[in-house]
Amino acid sequence: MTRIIDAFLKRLDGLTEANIRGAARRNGRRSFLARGGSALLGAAVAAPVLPFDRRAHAAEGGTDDPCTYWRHCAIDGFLCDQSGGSLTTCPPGSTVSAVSWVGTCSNPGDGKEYLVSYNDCCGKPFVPTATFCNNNKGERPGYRMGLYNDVNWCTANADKGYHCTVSVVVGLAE
Amino acid sequence: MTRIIDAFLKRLDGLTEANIRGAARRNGRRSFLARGGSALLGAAVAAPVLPFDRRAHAAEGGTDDPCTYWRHCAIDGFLCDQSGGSLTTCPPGSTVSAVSWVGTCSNPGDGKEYLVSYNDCCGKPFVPTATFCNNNKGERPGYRMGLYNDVNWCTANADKGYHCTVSVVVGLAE
Amino acid sequence: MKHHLIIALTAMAVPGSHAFGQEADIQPETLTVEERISEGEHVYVMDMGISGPSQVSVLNAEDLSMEGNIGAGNFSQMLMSPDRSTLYTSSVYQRRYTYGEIEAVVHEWDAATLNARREFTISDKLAQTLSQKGVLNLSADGAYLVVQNATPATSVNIVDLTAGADLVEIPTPGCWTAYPTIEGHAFSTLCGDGTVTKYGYAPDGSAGEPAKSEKIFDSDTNPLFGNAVRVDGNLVYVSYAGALHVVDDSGEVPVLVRTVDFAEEGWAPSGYNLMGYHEPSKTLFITMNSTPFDGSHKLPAEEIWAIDMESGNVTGRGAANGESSIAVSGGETPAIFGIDHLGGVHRYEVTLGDSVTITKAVSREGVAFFPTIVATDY
Amino acid sequence: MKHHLIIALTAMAVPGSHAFGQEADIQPETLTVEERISEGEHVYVMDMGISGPSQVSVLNAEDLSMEGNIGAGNFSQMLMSPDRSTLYTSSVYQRRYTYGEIEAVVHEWDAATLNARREFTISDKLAQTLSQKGVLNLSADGAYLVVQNATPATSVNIVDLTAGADLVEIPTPGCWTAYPTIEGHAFSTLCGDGTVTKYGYAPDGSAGEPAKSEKIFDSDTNPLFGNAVRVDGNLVYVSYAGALHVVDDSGEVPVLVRTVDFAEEGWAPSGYNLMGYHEPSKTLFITMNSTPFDGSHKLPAEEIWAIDMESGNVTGRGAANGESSIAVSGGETPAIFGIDHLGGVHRYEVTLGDSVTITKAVSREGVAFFPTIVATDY
Repeated sequence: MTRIIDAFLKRLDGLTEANIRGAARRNGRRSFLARGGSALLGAAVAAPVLPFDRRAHAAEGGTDDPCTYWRHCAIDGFLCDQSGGSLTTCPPGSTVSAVSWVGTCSNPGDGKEYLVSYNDCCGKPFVPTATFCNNNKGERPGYRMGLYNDVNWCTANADKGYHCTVSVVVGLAE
Repeated sequence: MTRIIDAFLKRLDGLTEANIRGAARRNGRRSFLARGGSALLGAAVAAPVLPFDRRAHAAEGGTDDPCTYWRHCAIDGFLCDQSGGSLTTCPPGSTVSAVSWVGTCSNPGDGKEYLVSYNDCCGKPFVPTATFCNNNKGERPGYRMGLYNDVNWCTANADKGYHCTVSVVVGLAE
Repeated sequence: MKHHLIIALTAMAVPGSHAFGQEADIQPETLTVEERISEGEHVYVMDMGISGPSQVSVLNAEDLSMEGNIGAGNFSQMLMSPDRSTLYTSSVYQRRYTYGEIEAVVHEWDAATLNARREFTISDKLAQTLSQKGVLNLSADGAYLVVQNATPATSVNIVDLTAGADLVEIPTPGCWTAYPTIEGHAFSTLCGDGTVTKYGYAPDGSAGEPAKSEKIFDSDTNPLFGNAVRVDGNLVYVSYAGALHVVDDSGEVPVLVRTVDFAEEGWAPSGYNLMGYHEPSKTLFITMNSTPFDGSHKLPAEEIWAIDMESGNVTGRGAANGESSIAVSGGETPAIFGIDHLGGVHRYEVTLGDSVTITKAVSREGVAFFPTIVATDY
Repeated sequence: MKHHLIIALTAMAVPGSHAFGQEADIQPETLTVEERISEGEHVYVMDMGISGPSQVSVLNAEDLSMEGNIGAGNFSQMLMSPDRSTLYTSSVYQRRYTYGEIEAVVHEWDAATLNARREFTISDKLAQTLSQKGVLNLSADGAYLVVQNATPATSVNIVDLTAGADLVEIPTPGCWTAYPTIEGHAFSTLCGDGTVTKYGYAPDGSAGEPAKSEKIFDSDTNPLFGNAVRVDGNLVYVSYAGALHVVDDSGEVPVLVRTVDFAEEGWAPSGYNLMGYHEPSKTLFITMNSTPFDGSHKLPAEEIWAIDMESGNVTGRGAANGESSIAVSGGETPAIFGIDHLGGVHRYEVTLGDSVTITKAVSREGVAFFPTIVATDY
């Protein structure tokens, strides 16, 4: 009777309990976070792409939970790469959020800290088969809006419906 | 990953395969159904109530599947009695559909055939914990609109959102 | 892909992209929108929204992976254009989601980019009904949409696609579904009096008198499904009991030209959009269950059967997966796509010949909450 | 309960109720609408809609059975009025459900009949954010709603309830949440610079200058949750690390009057609307987890702790069920209602005294998809 949503929600939150910790705990405060109140507006849009590891996240760390992929360390949303997009592209027919929040994530491949822009893709319904990840490394309430992941970041777009979230590496953390 | 909806939909449809048949098979064509094109508009609204079995459907037939309750023989919707209403009342704050479809169901308690008006309750979202029943005894496509259960019967109301469905006994079948 | 910069945000710095990549070996990634779904073949699965948006999931036909989606209103209908370039939806939006004024909206979606090319409102008498083939169709010349209304009184709305506006509402009391004729400006509808009735209309907004067939079925004792398919120009309906009714609606009055009583003892058709036709092989596919009773006509499918429409013989049977609706692809050899009552999608491979085989190749579970109709772009 | 008779339906006969009951012992049943939920105590559980309507499920507080629901727009907030007669929601409606123009709407729902007494639009800058206590509140005199905006630039919208219209928008850059003061026309907000800042406004639509506290926290190294509760007139915030920050905002400038560092080694608070206060016993309840790390502040609860707000001591701990938010009832002895991250609802019984016990009494699973906030009517 009430099993309806269990499975659905297990996907949403189960991972928070286990997988985040390994990666997240290792990281202390980032210097980026120490810049009082600063944040990003959107990821770079027309810049060249370079050297980031584009391996499927599933290949990472020997787990099949895509939420454990390192660049998702502060994501809160449905994965675009399971919604018709990729780690850095919105699904066809959607629009990129004009604003975004930011995480500072540690790449286990090179040991470096990267700034990750979490943009929402907008204007379509969320995809029920897509995995929802809820990671919160460095996350802060709305008094540090650029670090806050509990708002609809499609809010500044013409079409404000939340579709999914990408994790775009935009630079080194320091 | 894709278990999301399984449980939900199992509730929706599982019953069609098993439980309906016992009750439904016993019944042939009803004389009511033979009245070409005739049907009901809504259940009686201000009439006195009488002798129908008001036992909880769960007590019926030794099964805990509420969809097997005899008067649900042609229902297609979420049960109002699991949505804040009852077998014959809409949940608070909703409105009664102005029109309805009709089934002819056999009451195992007295062996008689009853006309059942399936009204939708309107103006609120469906309740995800409510059981969805899909029974189709005597059901016909929209060319016999009063027997058709695949339309939103809230369509003639001011507020047209589908909320849940009641099964109201409105008379003997003949 | 607009990128507004919100300059009023005092809480936020606004680094240009050059603010990153200070180190020579690091350049920021580019965030873009996928221009289109993959080249190739796809399946469009309707998840009909009752309290929220309807959603069309677009899957890769080969592995059923997710390529994107489309959002529409409540009780959405869906139609793939003959050239596979446009997916039409018609749906209802309520101002307060579950109450309030409604708008009925037609969308023309680019089937590859998943962008709306256009949307416009039509009569809000649009039937709020489970997505089915007989509710939203294109006229033979592609100039008009033929739309089923229900208030619940039934009528058919002719929508002028050039104007993006209603042309004429034609009352069709006691009738349901509207299949455009394969030539001219007319449609046929199935009526409770046992006839197929044809209605004509003209670009000036006039409508002709109904032309009724003889009584070809009995809606009490031998009802037909509303779902129909075109087979070599004729309309093919199927009865609850399992007899195909082939209707020629090209003349002045529709005529029953043939019935094919194909269902073996103990089997009957069941489902919603339960038939699909493969023209090159003249094969009709239909979902079946083994326990016919009064009310079994929507049971999940146990088998999919193939019927040779020349001989009328059942030429193959394959195990099904609880499908409620199917779609059949084009191509020399068809694929069948089924959507089951639990929201799963299944691709079946078919081998043709005197004996047809139907074998499940791929499944993807949990795609939809209320799966109703499925289409392909090939 | 309107009952239109649709007279144009030629497909339908229209029997009066007298058409049935031909036999002496049969009378048709009456179809009505439940006038209200049961007398007694209830829980209101918000299931926040992202792509579709938000839904408030109204449960019986005793056995958690379903008594009815309320539908609102996307990202709905929720507030129970002090007299428990009105449930306010504020939410956003998109014209095309997932795109198009938006309207931000306040609803005043009769908490017993679940009917909307009134609805009106407010500034569409309304924050589209997870339902939380700091976004929608009533002024001390009940005459104004104090509403958090985010575009994402933050401001606070004062809504005149008598007029059913916006009064004034007050920019609050770098600040989040807006808790009305317990007297007068002002609110306090938590700011990224580590202060609590107080803003006044007047019925004529004027707004005062911000009054900033000293720096009471560091948003980098010792952040506070946005969720706060009123404890005997003061605002109580909690840090990620587990220290209560008690702020007196009754004067000209908010003042930190006390901190209570209650979290034992190895434990930290986590959740969304994670605190509730029981005034008669001076007990604060808060959800806790045993594995603090950077990012653990939203983990599902492992325990619920009771803190005596006079002594500042932890007076009880009970096993939790993965709650993300709780509500605490009134009455001499409180009940705690928790909503877990899987959509379940749990009622905990509490025994008061020097040692407080917290024991789960009833659970109901699967009530919500995105459970966000919970309230009681007692």
